[in-house]
Amino acid sequence: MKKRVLFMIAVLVVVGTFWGAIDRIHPFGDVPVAPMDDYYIENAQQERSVNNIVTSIVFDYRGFDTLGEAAVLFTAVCSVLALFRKGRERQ
Amino acid sequence: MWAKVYSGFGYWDVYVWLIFFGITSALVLWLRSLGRDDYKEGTEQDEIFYGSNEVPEDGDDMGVPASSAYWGFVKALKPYYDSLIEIHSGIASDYVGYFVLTVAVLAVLVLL
Amino acid sequence: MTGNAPFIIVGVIFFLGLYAILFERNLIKIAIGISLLEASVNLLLIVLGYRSGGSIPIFTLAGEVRRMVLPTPQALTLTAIVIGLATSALLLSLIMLLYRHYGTLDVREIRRLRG
Amino acid sequence: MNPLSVVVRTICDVFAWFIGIFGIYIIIHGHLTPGGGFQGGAVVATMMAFLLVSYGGKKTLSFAKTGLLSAMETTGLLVFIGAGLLGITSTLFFNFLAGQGGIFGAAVPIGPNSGVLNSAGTISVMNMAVGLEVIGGLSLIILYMFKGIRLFDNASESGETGHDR
Amino acid sequence: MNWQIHLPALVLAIPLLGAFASPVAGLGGRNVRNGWMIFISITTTAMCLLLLQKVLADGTAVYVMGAENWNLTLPSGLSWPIRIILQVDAFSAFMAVVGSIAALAGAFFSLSFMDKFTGLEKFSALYFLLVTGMLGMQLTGDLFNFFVFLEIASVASFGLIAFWRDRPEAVEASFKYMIVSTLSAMFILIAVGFLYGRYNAVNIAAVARMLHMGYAEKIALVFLVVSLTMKCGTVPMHMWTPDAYAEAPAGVTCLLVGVSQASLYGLFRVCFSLYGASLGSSVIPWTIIVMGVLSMFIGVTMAVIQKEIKRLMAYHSVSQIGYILLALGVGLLALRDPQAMADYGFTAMKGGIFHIINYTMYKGLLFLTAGAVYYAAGSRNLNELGGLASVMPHTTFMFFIAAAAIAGIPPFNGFVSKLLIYQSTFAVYPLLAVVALVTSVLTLASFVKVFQTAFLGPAKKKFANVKEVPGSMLIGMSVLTIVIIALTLFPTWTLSHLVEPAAKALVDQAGYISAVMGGGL
Repeated sequence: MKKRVLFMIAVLVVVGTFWGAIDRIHPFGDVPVAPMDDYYIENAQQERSVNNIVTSIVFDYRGFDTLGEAAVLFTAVCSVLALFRKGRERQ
Repeated sequence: MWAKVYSGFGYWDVYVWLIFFGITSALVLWLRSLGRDDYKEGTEQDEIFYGSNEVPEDGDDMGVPASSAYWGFVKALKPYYDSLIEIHSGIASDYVGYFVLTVAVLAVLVLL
Repeated sequence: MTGNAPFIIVGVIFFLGLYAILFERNLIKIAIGISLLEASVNLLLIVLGYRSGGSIPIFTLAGEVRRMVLPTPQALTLTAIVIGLATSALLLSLIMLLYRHYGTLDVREIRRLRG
Repeated sequence: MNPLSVVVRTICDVFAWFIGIFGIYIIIHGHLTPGGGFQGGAVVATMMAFLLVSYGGKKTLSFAKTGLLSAMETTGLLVFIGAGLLGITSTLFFNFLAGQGGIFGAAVPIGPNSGVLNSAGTISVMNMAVGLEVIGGLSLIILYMFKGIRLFDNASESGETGHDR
Repeated sequence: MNWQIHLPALVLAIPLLGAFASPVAGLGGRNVRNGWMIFISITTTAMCLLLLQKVLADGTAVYVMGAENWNLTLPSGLSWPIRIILQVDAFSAFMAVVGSIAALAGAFFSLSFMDKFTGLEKFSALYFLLVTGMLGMQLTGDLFNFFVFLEIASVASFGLIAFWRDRPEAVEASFKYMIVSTLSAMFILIAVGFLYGRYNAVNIAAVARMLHMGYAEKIALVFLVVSLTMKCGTVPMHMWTPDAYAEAPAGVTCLLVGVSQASLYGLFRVCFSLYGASLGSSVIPWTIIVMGVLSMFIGVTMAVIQKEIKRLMAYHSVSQIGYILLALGVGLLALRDPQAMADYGFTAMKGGIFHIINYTMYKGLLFLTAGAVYYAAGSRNLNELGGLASVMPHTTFMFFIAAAAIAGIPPFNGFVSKLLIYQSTFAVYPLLAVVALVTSVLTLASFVKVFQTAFLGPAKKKFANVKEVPGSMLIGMSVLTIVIIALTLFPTWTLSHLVEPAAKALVDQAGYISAVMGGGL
């Protein structure tokens, strides 16, 4: 019981600090500077001849992340298949 | 090749140690070779002395189980071990709780 | 106009997820808690990248507006969502196996490994 | 286990095929509209869940070949990493097809436009590869988790003793 | 064109290709699958060694993914990176070599060890994905990319720990690890989100150049530090470690030790390179030191009372992680003070980094020998084992080497790194060195117990037909034994050629930043 109270206090502290941090990043809807994203918006279309900037980031500028993402999905598939594999018949 | 590892306070040289180790083992082997010459292999001198009891066939019946090792140490530290084993409760949400607790404590410490 | 309401929602969902993981006994509810936590983090990323009045960062649909919301958080969130999906699938499979082995979904009774 | 009502099963049966077409549309138009390989693949994989609902496990498992699905998955992944590796004349993941003409390399006008389908270079190749992978992978997950439920019935036949004596 | 500039990418692409093609290789039967596993492992290790050689010769290697040119870190006229950049300094390359050697040994070991299971093509795929995740965490220079690879490693390890899915404990261990690990991954993602929101960049070097401590940065630092210390199994978040390490197949456990080193790498990359000089107060260094001391002591005291051989060793890995955290925490404490750095800080960092390679090698070997005992005797319970030395002489010999090394018996490599750690931490606060010494004594005590009960003693009847393990398992163990003996005989060479460049690279935050931000066109 004492442990539960302690954990509850900890959760409240973590949520409080978390909220305090996001509150101090920048006001909602008001990004001060965004050089990296502005570069994408300006140049993605002519550099990579693609209309969808998000796709150009996902598959080109950060394509390696997407490879990792596909690998995570493959990992999950392999794990699920390994967990539910058909086992050897028991003698 | 013969350089030493300096730690700022002293040094470590593996070759000096190995030479020392070789000399010591030579000395020990020499001392051992001076041992009793009435020892004969394959006689009753080889028999195991088991408290003047019959030596059991299976090794399972002699020998100390591992959980009895260091029982004095464990007994002396019993309160410490009791609290430790209580912490390792095996419940997954407790483990998450300790993680969150650490985050909370460290966050408070850093922000102070 | 909305003020910081999206941030507050992120905080609330984060709290709910953390609460579910810590204080719920049912394994399925714990899995739901983890999904909630993932949702809150994804929402946080998206909210961080919003520019008021910005349009979708896709030229096919954007119209003539040149003020766009930041595209990077959306790309990061796409990745994070797929990772969360993979984790959930594996987590639910493990819960199925645990139920098969232990015959219970109570997290307090799955404690053969302790000490 | 009782099957769902006939209304649900019929609707699932009808909509499964539309969902499949819609998912493939999302995959192919990944570089023009919101969506892409992952989203479209997930939509297509929903088809498998719908089929499970409408036809039941035994029939679905009889025509959904896991070998084919896993081949789709592996093919998608290998095409994806292959498309990345082919760009290694510059760097790994270099978009060597964009703007080069040909089937993937049409140039697009700058600024808002209605889109050119055969543009974007390796991006659309990767979209399709990932779509293939996700279709195979998620369908496999759904099918195997469904099979996992049935493992409860005959648990004795699949045990592995492993290293314990 | 010089192909060696592509080495950082190839190190990651090769095991990934190996994983993706594993289902194809699995169609060819047992020999093709095993050959594929060995081929990919050896190639990866060779690539890592080449990478280390290149990095030591040419300095930090940078590789920009998807740009026209491999060193185009900053597009023309810009001062911020827009692509994923792999950044390999001496520390990264060192860690990659350590991890890939552990992976090689584990791969050899798993060939025969896993024969009693089905679904082995999935096993090899998951194994290579785990290797990829580990190497990716060590080589990447991008925060979000780090998160992605962390997740690859985590998800692969969940699957591998639960691979023996008919053993309830294995599934349970995997589940517990999964809950805690997913939560920590979410915290890491939150921290990345904070840093992105503040600086609109996810590259480590770019963020590090702009970073100044504010509220959000402090919270991000806390989340990163706690999550990553959790991932390497530090008290008080170590409870998943004995479960997971004990229940995973032995070859995988050997690799999991390497993966925990990757988390450790992430921790120190965050502390030294990302925050570094702007860390401000000494709360974080002292936290790491205190966590290290607690890990050492609690880990080893819990290990003394364990009955299961792998669980005992897993508790030891908690305590050994404590040594590394202690040493590098002392280094972090001395970071802002050049005098202290010269006096004891650099020695502590050398000791800690030397301990990383020592720890991975002998702990991997210990887990492999435990797996060999389990394979041959069919039991992990120390109360049942006994008298195995006469029937498994090679395993016994290698176990002896590893146990002597972990206990810090003088000629072995464990002693050298521990000596450096003792003497440098003594300068900070004598009690730290005392705890480290006590831990070392207790380590020796518990390994005497294992050696005496499992290997020595009278032969037991139920182990009468136990034989030495198959050759491929012996090869896997010998790889690590040879590395341990080499580290023992040439500590000076190792320290000056591997450890010192790594320590220097870790301390040199400006160099890390300028490798990305100073280059470009």
